[in-house]
Amino acid sequence: MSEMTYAQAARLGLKEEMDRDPTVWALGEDLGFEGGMAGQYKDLQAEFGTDRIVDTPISEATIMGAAIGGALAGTRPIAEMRFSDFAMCAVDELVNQAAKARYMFGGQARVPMVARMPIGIRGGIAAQHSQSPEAWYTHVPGLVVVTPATPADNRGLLKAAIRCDDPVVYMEHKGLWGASGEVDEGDVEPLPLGVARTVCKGDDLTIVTWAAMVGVAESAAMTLRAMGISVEVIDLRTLWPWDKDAVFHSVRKTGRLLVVHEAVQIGGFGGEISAEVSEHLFEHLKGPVKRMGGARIPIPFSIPLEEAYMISAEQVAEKARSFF
Amino acid sequence: MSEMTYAQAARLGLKEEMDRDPTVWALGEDLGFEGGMAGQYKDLQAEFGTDRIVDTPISEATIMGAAIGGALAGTRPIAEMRFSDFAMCAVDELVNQAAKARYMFGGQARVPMVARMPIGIRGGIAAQHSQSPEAWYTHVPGLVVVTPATPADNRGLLKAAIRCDDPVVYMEHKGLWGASGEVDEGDVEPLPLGVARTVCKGDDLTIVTWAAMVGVAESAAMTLRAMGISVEVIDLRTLWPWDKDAVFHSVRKTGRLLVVHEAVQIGGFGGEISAEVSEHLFEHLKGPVKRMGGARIPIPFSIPLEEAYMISAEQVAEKARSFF
Amino acid sequence: MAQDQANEPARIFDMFRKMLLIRAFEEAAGENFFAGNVRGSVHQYIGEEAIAVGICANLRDDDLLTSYHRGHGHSIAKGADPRAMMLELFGRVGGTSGGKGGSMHIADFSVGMLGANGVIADGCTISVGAAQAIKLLKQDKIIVNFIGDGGINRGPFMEALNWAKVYELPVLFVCENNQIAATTTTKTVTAGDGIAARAESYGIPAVTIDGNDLLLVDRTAAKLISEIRGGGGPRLMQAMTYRLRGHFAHDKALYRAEGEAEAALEHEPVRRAEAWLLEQGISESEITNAKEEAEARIAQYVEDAHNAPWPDLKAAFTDVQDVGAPVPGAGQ
Amino acid sequence: MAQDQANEPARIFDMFRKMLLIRAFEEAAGENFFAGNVRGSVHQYIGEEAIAVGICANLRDDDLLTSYHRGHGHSIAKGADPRAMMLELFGRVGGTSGGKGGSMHIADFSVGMLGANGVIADGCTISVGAAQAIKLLKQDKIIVNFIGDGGINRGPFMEALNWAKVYELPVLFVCENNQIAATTTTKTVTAGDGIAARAESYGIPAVTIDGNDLLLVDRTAAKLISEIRGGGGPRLMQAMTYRLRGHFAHDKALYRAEGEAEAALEHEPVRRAEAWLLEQGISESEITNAKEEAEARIAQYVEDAHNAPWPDLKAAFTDVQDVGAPVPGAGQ
Ligand SMILES: Cc1ncc(C[n+]2csc(CCOP(=O)(O)OP(=O)(O)O)c2C)c(N)n1
Ligand SMILES: Cc1ncc(C[n+]2csc(CCOP(=O)(O)OP(=O)(O)O)c2C)c(N)n1
Ligand SMILES: [Mg+2]
Ligand SMILES: [Mg+2]
Repeated sequence: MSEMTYAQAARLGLKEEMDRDPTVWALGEDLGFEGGMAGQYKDLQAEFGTDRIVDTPISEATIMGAAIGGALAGTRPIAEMRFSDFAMCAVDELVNQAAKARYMFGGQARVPMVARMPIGIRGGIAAQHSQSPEAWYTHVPGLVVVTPATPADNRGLLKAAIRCDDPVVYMEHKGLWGASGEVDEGDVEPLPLGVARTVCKGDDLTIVTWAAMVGVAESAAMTLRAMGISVEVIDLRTLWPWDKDAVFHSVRKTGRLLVVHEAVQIGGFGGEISAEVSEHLFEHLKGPVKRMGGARIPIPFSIPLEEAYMISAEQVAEKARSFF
Repeated sequence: MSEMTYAQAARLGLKEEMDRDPTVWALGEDLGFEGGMAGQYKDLQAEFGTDRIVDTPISEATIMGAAIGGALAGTRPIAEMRFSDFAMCAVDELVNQAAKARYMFGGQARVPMVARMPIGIRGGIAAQHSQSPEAWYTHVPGLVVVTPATPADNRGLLKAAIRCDDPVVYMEHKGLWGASGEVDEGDVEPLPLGVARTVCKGDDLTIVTWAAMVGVAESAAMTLRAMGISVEVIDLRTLWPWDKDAVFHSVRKTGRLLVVHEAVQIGGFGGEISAEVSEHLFEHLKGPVKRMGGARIPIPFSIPLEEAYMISAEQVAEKARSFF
Repeated sequence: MAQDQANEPARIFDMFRKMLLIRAFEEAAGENFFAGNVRGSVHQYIGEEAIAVGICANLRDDDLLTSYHRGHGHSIAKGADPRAMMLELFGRVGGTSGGKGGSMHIADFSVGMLGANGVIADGCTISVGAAQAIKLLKQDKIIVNFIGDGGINRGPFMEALNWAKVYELPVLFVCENNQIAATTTTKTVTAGDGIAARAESYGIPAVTIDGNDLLLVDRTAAKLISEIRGGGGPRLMQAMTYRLRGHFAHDKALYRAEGEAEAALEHEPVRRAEAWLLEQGISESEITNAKEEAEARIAQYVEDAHNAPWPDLKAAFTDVQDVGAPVPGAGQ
Repeated sequence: MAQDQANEPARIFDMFRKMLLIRAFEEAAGENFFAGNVRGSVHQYIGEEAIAVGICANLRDDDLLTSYHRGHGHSIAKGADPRAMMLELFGRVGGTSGGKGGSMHIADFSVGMLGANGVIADGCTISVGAAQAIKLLKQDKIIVNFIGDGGINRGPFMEALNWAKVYELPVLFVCENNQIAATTTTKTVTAGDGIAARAESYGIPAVTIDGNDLLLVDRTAAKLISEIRGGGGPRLMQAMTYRLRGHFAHDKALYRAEGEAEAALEHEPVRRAEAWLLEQGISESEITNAKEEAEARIAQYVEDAHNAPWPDLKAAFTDVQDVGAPVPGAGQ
């Protein structure tokens, strides 16, 4: 066990996979010297060379397209997009090509690639650098969507994403880069995709969440516990596939569900979870499924406005209390 | 009143707005000779000139970006994307620029443009030409999302979209191009955005839908009526904003809601409607809100496979009967 | 026709047979589109056959190729099975994609044909990435990327040009300049001196040739491909040609000047290759036989396609992804 | 420095004052970033001031301008209020965007400054569309689009070049070539002879000049802008320069060869303009006064920014859209 940050853990997972499999490579802007926005690629170019940690022109469409081509031709590329906002410059390649190639070609092709595109707010980077569009990609057949919340998960899930034969949209949360946690360096196996993590157990209310909201929900759960409300917090880890078994199991027990995400609430993935649970566990519900998501506004720059967008543990606790 | 097709009605609406306002113009591929994929621009270049019906290079990013620039500089452009699939080549411009400019610039700017991008299946055009990504744009603050279902609406809503000072994602359904209906040419006012249309009244079940599924739901409703089940079908017309009043009003009456859309069910806009209704009308519901959407697969080419993806009136009727 | 020592008549006759096969395939595809047997859209390669054939004659089986919406000819030239392709157009079991892709998504990975494409210029960025994989895997393959003259104005293609040169990748870009994009004369929407000048501005050597001259395409391809395989980095060939039919099978191409298409027949590649072969002493009857053979083969494939079973509905749910296996929708 | 009859010292001195104002603004922006008063990111224009100032001196108030992430200099040069800009960086009421945009989204539509931009090259496509609007509205304005040397490799910029020439639009593209993109030497990711050669391949006349030479920028801009305004279609200017600071304020630029930035100081535009003015008989004290004045103004704006109120939380919900007014989220 050692303590490391979320970014360092991702770097570790990437390095392990690059050591293990010579067909793994990464491409993106400023990966060499800069080592990625948070050091996720630090010193890897020195170790693996410029053909495996490729510094690219500012050409997002081609970063994504090249990763697809690289995958079709027998390698496992990681397309680094820096921000999920910039990945919008390559949505066509991701959605029209990566997600569909296997299907359109009747199974002749596989696209084992990772489209790495961090999400979330990180303090004043405003409307074009703070979005959380994970819901979009859950809606796209062919894609896997991963949203790690802890250092250990950011290693284990990245490893799983790299080994996955499907294209994976891998969405680290920028606000978590510096968060630290225990990582068991001895345990080198990837985590399974599609398996949620129960952050804490509880009987009265289930909170389903992911990414940076996991910590927020966890601290709300602690507050609520002190008030006598026992909350089960589930970190989905992967949004597609999402661990319906774990969520259904929990909701059957608690009878109450709150879904919390940083992304805009309207059209967010919380709607999917709410709809599924409502449709299939209607008889088990003690009250309506509730959602907490962001306002339908671009992310404002000014810190107090940005904070107003964000969801705090207090607000989660308050919303949770509205169930009782 | 005269009978015309959905495509002809759109052309009429566009022509009326171009006559009315010299700052309205359209840009896209093959608008001049071809007159658009379904004649929506037929002969308008001859009438309004090549500066107002602009034939462009195959440069989707710039079609969208130029429309934004045109809007910022005082005109009302219509960016024709041909397929919502191709509009994915311009998602960055639409989402990072058009949707956010007004906000990021603190209200200094307006982006009165229409991003026209037809959705839906039209018989064997396969995975890259058949998608229905309307849910994505409902999730993007700043955008209005319109999905007309009838010729009259395709005229009235297009006129509204053109006059709207916000960027509007205007999604005709390709499968409806040839559908005909009555259009009152005398009534030249735009339709209001955000106001649903009650297709037929009923007391037992509410079906909320849009675009090509409106006709399917309507015929299911007829079947159900014969069986003694009285169904209210609501055509949302605009997905953002969606007419929550109309839907809530209907569900308060019927106590049952089925949402039907052609788009992939997972992550689709049906989840949003289901979640909202479940959360706010829980006490009025006689059973769980149900959804019907497409499988989470790319759209297959082969006609029987494509048909297997589609939702029929029989299937809607069957699902509706499961409420009772 | 360009003349060359290496162009032995027998070799060219083989290439000619491929051209005939493509032509017959495309005629049949069009007819069956009109008959309602082929759905969606069909973009015929009629009049452009010499390019695909002349280039692919210089490729190895393990070389790669990416195409665009007009991809039947490239597929056949690269060695894809035209029977499986016809079955694909009919949407049947046994089609190259089992009926799930159709005309615009023809692919045959077993011969390095990585797919036609419904989105213009997306094959370009895919190609440069495949070329990076080739380098990483220390293979000596190359990849050919075909694109239309309308497609050159999409940003991803221009990015790909820069990219290919930056990493000195083994890519041959082939712009099939039929001078039109759907209904638009590309000159009217293409600034400057066209794709060759643009490629050169990225430091990519570019040549413009008569793409309807089979021997010239062959000879030029041989040279460019050997340069690329020798580590010379990317090259671009602009092959001038003419689309003898409408943009797709149901387009009557009324936007053309009267007589234009008729006049173009004189320069069309099959006729020209045929004339050259006759000059070389191939007999009329050999040519006639070759034509009949191509037509008979394709007629047989059409019949096979008619008789092939429709895919089982379960097929709609396979080949989506391993993780998060497909979720049926309301239609199932 | 380039010499010209039209370059009267007084006029140049005015431009010099603008440069000083930009420099002082950028120094203050960086300091306040480090002090935690300015959040997000700050991309300083230090060392590149002559370009924005030399070009905007040749623009009319109603001409338009679009910029990229390094947009403070362009804004001030075009006439935006640096006080409102500083308030914006601080996220306060009175900022150009009321605190909602920040450094990367500075805009002042009242002087035709249509916005900095956080997404590279998106300003390019916006610019050509604005130019189409100008034509449609029969105005005789022009638009200037600034872009970095790293940005030229994005497809939308290349599409925009083609587009501008196809429609002969009144656009001046200005590539500020500081030879680096974040930590990447752009030469290593830019094939061919660079942007001037590329622009020419689209038929767009292009010039490359020393962008640190204020008089030369001024003179070149005057010529290009008059050509554009006269209906000559688009032009491109590549202005060679050097980014004296890190990519953003918190980047120490350790990837640079030692001594490189120090050596560059000799060619930096403020010092060179100053030398020229001294030669023309402007006195040392006039220069010192100008510097002090610029610094004092900016210091005052910083103080104003500190004292300005934070926006009311309600402001987060305005300016989103008229139809489908913003829906509060869980945070409210
Ligand atoms: C990104 C994108 N935009 C538009 C289209 C629609 N489209 C299909 S073919 C075509 C014309 C292509 O012309 P060209 O590249 O010259 O190829 P050709 O058809 O002449 O072979 C267009 C505009 C598309 N498929 N993809
Ligand atoms: C589409 C996009 N990709 C990547 C980035 C991240 N990014 C911001 S600035 C920058 C470097 C830009 O270099 P250049 O264009 O030369 O401008 P300079 O910073 O040198 O002024 C990068 C890669 C971005 N903002 N937008
Ligand atoms: Mg063409
Ligand atoms: Mg630079």
